[in-house]
Amino acid sequence: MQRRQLLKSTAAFSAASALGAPAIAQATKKITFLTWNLVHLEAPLKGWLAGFTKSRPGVEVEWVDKKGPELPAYYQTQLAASTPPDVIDIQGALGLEYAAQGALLDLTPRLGAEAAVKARYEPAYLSNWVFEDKNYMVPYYVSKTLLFWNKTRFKEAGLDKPPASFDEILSAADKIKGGEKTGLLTLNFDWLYWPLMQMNGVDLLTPDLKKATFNTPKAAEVMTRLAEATKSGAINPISWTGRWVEPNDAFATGNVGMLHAHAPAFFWIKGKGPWINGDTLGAAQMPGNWATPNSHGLGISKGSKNPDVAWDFVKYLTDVEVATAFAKIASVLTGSKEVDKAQLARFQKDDPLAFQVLSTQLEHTDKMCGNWRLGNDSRVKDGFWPEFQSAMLGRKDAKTALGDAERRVSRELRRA
Amino acid sequence: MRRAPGSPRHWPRHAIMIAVSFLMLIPFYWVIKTSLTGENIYAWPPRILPVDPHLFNYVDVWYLIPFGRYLLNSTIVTAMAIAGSLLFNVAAGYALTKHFPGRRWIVVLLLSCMLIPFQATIIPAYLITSWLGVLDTWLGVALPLLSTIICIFIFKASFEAVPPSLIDAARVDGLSEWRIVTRILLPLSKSAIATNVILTFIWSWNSFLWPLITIRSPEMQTLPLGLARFLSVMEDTTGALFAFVVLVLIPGLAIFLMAQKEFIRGLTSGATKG
Amino acid sequence: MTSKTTWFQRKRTRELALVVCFLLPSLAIFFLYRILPLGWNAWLSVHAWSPLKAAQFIGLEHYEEMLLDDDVFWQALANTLIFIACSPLAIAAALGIALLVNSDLRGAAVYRTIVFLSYPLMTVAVGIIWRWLYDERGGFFNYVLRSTGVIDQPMKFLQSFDWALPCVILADFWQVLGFYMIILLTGLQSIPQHLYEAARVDGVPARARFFRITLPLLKPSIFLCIVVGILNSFTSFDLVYVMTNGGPGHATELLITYIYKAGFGQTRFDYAAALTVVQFLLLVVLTVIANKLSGGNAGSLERQ
Amino acid sequence: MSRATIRRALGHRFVAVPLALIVVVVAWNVYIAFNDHGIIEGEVTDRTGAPVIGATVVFFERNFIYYEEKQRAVTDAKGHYRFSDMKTHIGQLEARTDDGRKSARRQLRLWFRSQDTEVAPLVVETPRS
Repeated sequence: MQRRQLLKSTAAFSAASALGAPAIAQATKKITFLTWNLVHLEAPLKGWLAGFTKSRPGVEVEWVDKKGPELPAYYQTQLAASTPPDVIDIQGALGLEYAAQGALLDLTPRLGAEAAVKARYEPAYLSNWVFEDKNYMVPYYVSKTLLFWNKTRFKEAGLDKPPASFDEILSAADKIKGGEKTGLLTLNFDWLYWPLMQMNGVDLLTPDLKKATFNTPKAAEVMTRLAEATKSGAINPISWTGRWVEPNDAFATGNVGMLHAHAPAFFWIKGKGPWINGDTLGAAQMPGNWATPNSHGLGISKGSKNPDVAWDFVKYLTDVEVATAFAKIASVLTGSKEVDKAQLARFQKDDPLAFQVLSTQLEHTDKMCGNWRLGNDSRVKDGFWPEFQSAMLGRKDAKTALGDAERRVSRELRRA
Repeated sequence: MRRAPGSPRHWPRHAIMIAVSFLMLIPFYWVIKTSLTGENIYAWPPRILPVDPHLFNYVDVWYLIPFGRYLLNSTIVTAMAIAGSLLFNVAAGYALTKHFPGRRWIVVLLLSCMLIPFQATIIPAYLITSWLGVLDTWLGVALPLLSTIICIFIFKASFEAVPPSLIDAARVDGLSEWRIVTRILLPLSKSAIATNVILTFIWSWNSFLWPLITIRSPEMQTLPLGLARFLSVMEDTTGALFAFVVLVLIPGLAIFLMAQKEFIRGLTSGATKG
Repeated sequence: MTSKTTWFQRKRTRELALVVCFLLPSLAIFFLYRILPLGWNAWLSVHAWSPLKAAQFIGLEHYEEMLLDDDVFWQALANTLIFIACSPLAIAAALGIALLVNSDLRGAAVYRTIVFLSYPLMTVAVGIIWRWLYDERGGFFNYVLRSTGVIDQPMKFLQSFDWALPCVILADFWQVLGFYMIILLTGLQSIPQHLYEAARVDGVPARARFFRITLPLLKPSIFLCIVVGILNSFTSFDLVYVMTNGGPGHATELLITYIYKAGFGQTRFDYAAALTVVQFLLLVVLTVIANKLSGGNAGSLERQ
Repeated sequence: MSRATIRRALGHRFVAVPLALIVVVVAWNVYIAFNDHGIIEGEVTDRTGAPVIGATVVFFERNFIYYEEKQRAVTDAKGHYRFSDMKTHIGQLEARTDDGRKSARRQLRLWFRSQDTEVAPLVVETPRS
């Protein structure tokens, strides 16, 4: 009897475990491509993957897509299990963090060896992922912030051109506000709001990224004015609480004067705002031509079993043919000179307004800010943003907020 | 006032309960209403009744994600979790009715296991799962749910409720322990079974973070992941999202409504006696 | 088969074998998915580690940082405690409902079902639903408040430092209320009726009956509810994650969301591990206290 | 197993509900199988209801959040147009004539992809500018 029970339970257990089929079979040369929030491009993506494997027998590409917020969790666990996706598409400074962690392959030698490939990319965008003088990622699709202005609202307020200075932004916003109407909206995730600080000469860190430099009377003054404007309704509070949908939707309703956002926002608001056309919407640079990039790059995990295939794949994705198709379908700029030239030409013909918007992305690329090459960007961000947000929403006065922020940011910098 | 069986004053209690039910049902109504309304759900003021109601949001959902496939995955995972947890919990529950050295310790151990937040154990859990080689499989997702503490105690309780004389008699007749469980104890603890089934169903059907981490191939995704993926495509801007929410919730509600009698009885016995 | 005597002689050994192989599967799973990870966390919390860097022992530095100069931790802790401290409200409400439903009310079963209906729902979905209810344009609350003229400007519940946490807690109430109610209901039904009859004969007023009979005898069930409430402070991860993701600022940051952020957002798994250990200890302490308050005996979870 | 027990089993909710579901699903798919040639057709008329010949009908398919042109068709002598093999379930139709008259954009939502549909007449009018 006893044996029978033993058998039974062990049998049950082993049966249960047997149900788990072995993990995904490893092909001869298999790479995994992890994309950031591209599910809506499933069909074309599969096509490009097929194109890649067709010309390369014995190579297999697995495609995994994760939503922005979940992607880091996924990638981290994969790293921990030392099965990282070979090629990853990630946004903004995250790439630098992974580089700092030693998760990414240094692409400098490969880029050095293939000058032609390096020459493809817009240097300013390529340099966004230079960490400690090493290239860790290449541009996949790029964008930086610009100022959308609602011409109708401006006319009402007796204005006819976009603001040329911080003061003009605030005064314009103040003139426009009233009732349901507000003057200015900005995206705030990552560091997208930073031009507002930078145009006043406020920088976050010293050039060597060792010390915090933002706790100055000027910064306090700027933040106080922003907070006041927010209180008065000149700046829409969604600027400090919303992420992507809320600010853009609010602007799409048509009763907001200005939207400080990056180019992809245009296609979103165009889809939402029937009022939008060349006569009603203007696209301009922020005063001082400052802009914060929010680009996607392609990197290769150091843990990749087939780095050469991965590199080959990266080149394939950023090569004219595929990149052009991608740019067309996703209506983005790729940071590859040739592709973007064609893309702009196309828009100039079909959609002048979109052309106007996208052109801003390639102008004044020397004036990018809020893209410090930090290995611990997210921690610095978590040190700074909540305090800034509290100040904007009148939770703390600017001075205290800056003080607290400095304490927390410095702590992170010390730890690094 | 509070509880006086047969007291004539029913209507105030009815009034209260109706109010409560109303409040509890509002979210359901609001989301269903939204899922039925047309394009602009942000129009102010929102209507109490859906504006030109239609079901096309549900059509959109169907084509936006491979709904059928996700449904299948969720169903299989849940089925495995339920089957496995039934087997293991019954066994464990029965074992705990026995007296053996260190029993108390095991109980304490189990109870403290309840206090370990799963979100915080993801990395090791992931490593273990990959070590077991069941990543990206149905079993891999179901595994952590194969044994659930609460249910163990519910079974223990309902087994203890069975008169020992019955068991001894069976033993005298020479029934094997396993047979005693299957032939005598289980038929007497239907409600405990129902509870186990439903609780496991709820937990595995709803689990989000774990499948998110362990599943990588698109064709293995479960419904909650569909929710995440869905959000990422559409953001929360159309009634379609809410249509999807409704579609995700329906199976759970259906199961519960069908089995609620046993379920509640089971919880009852579990809660009081164990 | 075996005769009675030998069965008696070999009872103990056989039972032990049986117990072992019946418990093994469950214990194995708990070991793999609960105890091992916890141990891992405990070990990690005194090391400096990231997925690609070899661990090196650093003693209690993480705990030092956490307790001395991590104000986010303290806020998350405070929020978690508030979250837990609010559960008695829900329990009280559930008790009220349970009492009503438990009486000989016609259609009590229907009410019971309705109240419980929100428990089986997917927490992520619940988060989405409630985020929508709080929405300033399409949301239910703003609609009611504005159309009844309580407020004239749309209320940004989840974006407000003062309202966000209560709002999340309310959503949590909505989901667990039914569960509390069922537990209490069962407790009520296990109370022998004759006690009430006797009390009524002696002319004990209803309130006294409630406080002298119902409440004391409900202790075990209430204990269970409290434990569930405590567990909620981390099972509500999905809820917070979807509704506010800890924001605005850290107004709705719970320990569990902070652990997740520290680990996956900031890639500080070692620090997250330390947080985990602290949270675990916190939960243990709270549970023990709850157990003491409810007259020990783990609410008769474990009866000899 | 007697007929009575079978009937009882069928009557049981855990059997009846799934069975009902299966029946519905099968029926629905059969229906789809017979009606998914992706044919979208209709008439273009002017305000008087007279058919408009040679008008261009543009089909915009919804792409993510905005609509983009997918296919064009020209109305025949009876003012009738016909798209075939339209693998979509949501889009917009608009009729244009060479003399600059346009119809309002007609929202088109189908119950399943490439459902055969007969669209109510598109009425072209001279756009007031």
